[in-house]
Amino acid sequence: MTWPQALQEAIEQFADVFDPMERYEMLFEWASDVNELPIEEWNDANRIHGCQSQAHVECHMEDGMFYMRGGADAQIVQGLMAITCLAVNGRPPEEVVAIEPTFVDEMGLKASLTPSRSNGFLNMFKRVQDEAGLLTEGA
Amino acid sequence: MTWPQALQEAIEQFADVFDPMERYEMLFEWASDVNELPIEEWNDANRIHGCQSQAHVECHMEDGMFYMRGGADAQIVQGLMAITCLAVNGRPPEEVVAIEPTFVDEMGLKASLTPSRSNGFLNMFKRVQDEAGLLTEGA
Amino acid sequence: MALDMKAIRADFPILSRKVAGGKDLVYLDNAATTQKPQSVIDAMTHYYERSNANVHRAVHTLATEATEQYENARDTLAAWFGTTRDNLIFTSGTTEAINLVAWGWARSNLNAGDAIVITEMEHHADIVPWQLLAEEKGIEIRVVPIDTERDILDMDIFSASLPGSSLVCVVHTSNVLGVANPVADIIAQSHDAGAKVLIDAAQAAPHHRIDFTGMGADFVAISGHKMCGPTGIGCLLATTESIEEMEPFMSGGDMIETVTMEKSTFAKGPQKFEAGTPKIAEAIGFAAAADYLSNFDMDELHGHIRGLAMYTASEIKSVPGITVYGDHSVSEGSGVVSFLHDSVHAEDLARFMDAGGFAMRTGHHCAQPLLNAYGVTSTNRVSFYLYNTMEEAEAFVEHLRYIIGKFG
Amino acid sequence: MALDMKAIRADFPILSRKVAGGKDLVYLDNAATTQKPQSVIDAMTHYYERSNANVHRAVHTLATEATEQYENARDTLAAWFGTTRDNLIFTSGTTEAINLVAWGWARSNLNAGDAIVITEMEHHADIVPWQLLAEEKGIEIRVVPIDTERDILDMDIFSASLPGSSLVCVVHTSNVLGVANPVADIIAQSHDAGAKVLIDAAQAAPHHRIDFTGMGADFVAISGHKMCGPTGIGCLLATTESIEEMEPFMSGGDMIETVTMEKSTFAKGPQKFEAGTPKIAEAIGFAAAADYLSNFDMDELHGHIRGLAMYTASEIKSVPGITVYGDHSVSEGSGVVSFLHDSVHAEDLARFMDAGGFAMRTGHHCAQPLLNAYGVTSTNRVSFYLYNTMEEAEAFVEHLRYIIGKFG
Ligand SMILES: Cc1ncc(COP(=O)(O)O)c(C=O)c1O
Ligand SMILES: Cc1ncc(COP(=O)(O)O)c(C=O)c1O
Repeated sequence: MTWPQALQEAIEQFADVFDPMERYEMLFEWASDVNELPIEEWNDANRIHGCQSQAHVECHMEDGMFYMRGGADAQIVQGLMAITCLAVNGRPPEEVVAIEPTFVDEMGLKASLTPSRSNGFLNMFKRVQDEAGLLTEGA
Repeated sequence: MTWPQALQEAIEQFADVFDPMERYEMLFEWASDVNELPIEEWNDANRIHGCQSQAHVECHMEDGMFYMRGGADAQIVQGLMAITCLAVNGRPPEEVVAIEPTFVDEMGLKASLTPSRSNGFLNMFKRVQDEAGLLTEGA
Repeated sequence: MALDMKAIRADFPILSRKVAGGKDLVYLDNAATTQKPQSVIDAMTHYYERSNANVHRAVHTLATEATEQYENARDTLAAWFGTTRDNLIFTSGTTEAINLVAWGWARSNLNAGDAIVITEMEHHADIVPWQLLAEEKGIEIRVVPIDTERDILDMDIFSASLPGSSLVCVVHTSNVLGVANPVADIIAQSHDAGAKVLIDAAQAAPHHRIDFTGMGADFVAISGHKMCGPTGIGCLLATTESIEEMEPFMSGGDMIETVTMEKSTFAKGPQKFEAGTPKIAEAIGFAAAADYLSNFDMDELHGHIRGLAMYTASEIKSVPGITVYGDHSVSEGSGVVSFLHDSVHAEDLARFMDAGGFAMRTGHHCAQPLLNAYGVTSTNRVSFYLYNTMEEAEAFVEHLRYIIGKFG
Repeated sequence: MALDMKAIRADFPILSRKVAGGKDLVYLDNAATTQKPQSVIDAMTHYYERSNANVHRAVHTLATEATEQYENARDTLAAWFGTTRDNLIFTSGTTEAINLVAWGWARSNLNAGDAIVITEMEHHADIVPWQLLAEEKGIEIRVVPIDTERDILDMDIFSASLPGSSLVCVVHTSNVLGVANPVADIIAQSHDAGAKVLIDAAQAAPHHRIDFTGMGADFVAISGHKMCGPTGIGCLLATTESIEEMEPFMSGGDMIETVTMEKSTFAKGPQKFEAGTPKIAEAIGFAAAADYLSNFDMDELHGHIRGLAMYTASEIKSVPGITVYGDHSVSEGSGVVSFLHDSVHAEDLARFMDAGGFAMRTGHHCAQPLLNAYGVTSTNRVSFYLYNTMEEAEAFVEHLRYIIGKFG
């Protein structure tokens, strides 16, 4: 899979880092300026279920392209959402639906995912794809 | 524990035999002429419970000494009963009660005991000792 | 392509063991439990030495690895058994799997007046839970007898038992006779009659790929230890519909959604029935067993095993005084041969065989009603598995002849 | 005599593992599950490589060895827990042990109008089975609250709950707070009131010798995996009287005396509750764990572990924003320290600690009602065991300070 420019850069930068603490710090740097969903906009409808932390995601179309914003009370989840934004934002929703979330692996962040399959990042990613699917149908 | 002459001889003879088939054959030789309880005398009262095979034991006193006879439908059980006769017969019942049934080990026949603790040889031996206990009290 | 028996045997460390004063072990008690390949033992050791942690809900590295290995094991086994992870509930074995159906499904879905069909061929694990439930709830138990002339279930009585029944519980392959029942027909007839079907596949799963979806049963019970896996693990395969109809059985941690002192709500799917710390190493070992078996063509394996059983059955049948139970000419079934000699006591025979290095079983095989039907209380039983060879079968027959000749 | 920490650590292969990009593993999730010494792993491997066979009722060499090892394991464990083999029922863990009391004893001995006393401090395993039973049978559940100021059960309410109750179920040592309850007093009061007592010793057995006879409880539930043993095994200790009052729970092979299609009769003693092929390797591994612990003076071990917990609790209490739950000044209890930071999310904190090599747990610890009482939904929890060192505790505190300093 070829990733959008910004994500590709992130992946490469992460590849050189072996210490997971450093990786987190880098994650927060990348995350700091992307598409955060402010806490005022968190509600039951955009809540992702099955996460240990609170996590919310909002998706919409802009000029025929898919965009998401994410918000979470845990910093790492927030960071992963930001990276996900890099992967999906500005793409056609049909592409979003087809993305494999392997970029998290490639960035060496897999250890940061909640281990239970029914939880965490994959739930979030699936939710984003489901919403992209709906937006495709709407189109 | 020092064993009666006959049992001691048997133990020594068994000690030289490493093949379990040979050991069985030797067991049957030793067993062939000792104290068998004929099938006509088998009844519910002298039946030993908890054996896979049918086994019966009859105990009595003769000149103040303990004697048992045993009968079983399985040849090996019959053999073990015969060896037990060598260990206990002609002794005062107080001694019988105190005997540890280690002679079976010493003869390398342990593998021939039914593995479940609640079964087999140990049940039989315990029954013999219980009867010896009763006969002690009676004395 | 012939099986490479030397390579297969080298996979099982125990097979190089000596018994009975230096004799080669010939392990012929596989219907009771099979031996474990090195890869299964190693999978568990590796887990304990590298990744041991409690699973679910934790974020540290070991817990992540343990959870992944445990849940991957579920995927591996679900795929091996022709189903998905949402239809596989880990249990401690076939016995617990059947009890789970009895307590978790039947107890809350059947009532006085309902009927359960079982057969005379069942293992105690597929009889006693139903008797206890029937007694408690006033459920009727209908018993399909075995036709001891032909060594198969009486299918006429089976069909006649179905109307009005709600659950049919049948053993796929008998652990005493090695005979396989016509499960496709049994399932189809039962479903036509509106009954659910539980298949006891304890003896079938080691010999055939269980295709749960294709088979169409509502419940299938399996033990790991009879198919190269560790002790203490097995599974219940259940349709999504059936899982939804089930009430919690064991309860506690891991199977809940929320707990307050007033009331608890439960997880969905298999998790609802997996209370407490799971059998983590065991699940990993069980999956390693499926991985091991996946190296083979199961039909080829089964052909090999059946060949040994058929050879043995036909050879010992000709030994004077020996009766063989079960029809070994049919191509289905497992690798079991049950027999008795008319004068050498079954227990003596087993010990004499053991003295020759041959491990075989003697007793009622937890199937007293089946033995009763044949008018016996125990049999001698040899049962083959993939690592047994024709040389072993021949040596068995030879030693048996020698024993009978000597003590018969 | 000081503990030889180097030697102890060398007994546990996993402790030499590196995590988080090469850092030493500091395993502080022992209340969830403990690591296994080589001797426990080896005992199981050895069983599988040398003696694996199904137990009971068989006469061949392997079956004899397997039965002996399995039943010796029962003796070893019974002795370790201060009781006899006739009072030890193998289960898959504490959860199954408690369920066995609920389904096997309470279900047939309690009725509508009876009352069961439980506490707010319980693990879900000692709450949910009672709720399910209560709902089914119309039994009353009385809940003893925790005094969150003093981190102990409200013993006045406890005493007031006893009159007319039939069963009292109390956790010996909390898995969240590390606090031990006054079990001697609880048992004495309960018995005075005519109630039986079940003690959940999942967290106590790893730290103290459980002397079942001396303790006087009617039932004690224990998990092997929390005390150096394998997954998938535990036990219920039960008085002879209680065992006699119990009805079968799981049923099938091995727990019966006779089976006919009409009716079955059951074995006596522990066997009645051990249906199916036992957890053979697991029982052997569990006994090896008791053997391993018997190398130590348990009071000395416990002193060491408590020392680490008390040090950690008092150090991190002084970190701004951190709240520690539970009173660590008392000498009883286990090696658990639960805490929360007011701005660093518990899950983030656990991941940041993991990135430093520290394995700790985060969540509700299967004790939602207890956490509710403290007004929280999760805590961070470290829990020490015999192989943890003061250096590890210090490093933990230091890394925690660093994280809070950076992200707090
Ligand atoms: C106090 C307490 N009770 C019960 C349990 C349940 O034990 P298991 O999951 O081993 O059945 C645990 C372990 O999490 C515990 O800490
Ligand atoms: C046909 C059949 N059903 C059930 C069982 C019980 O299996 P387990 O003891 O592994 O629970 C067995 C194994 O003895 C069996 O052969």
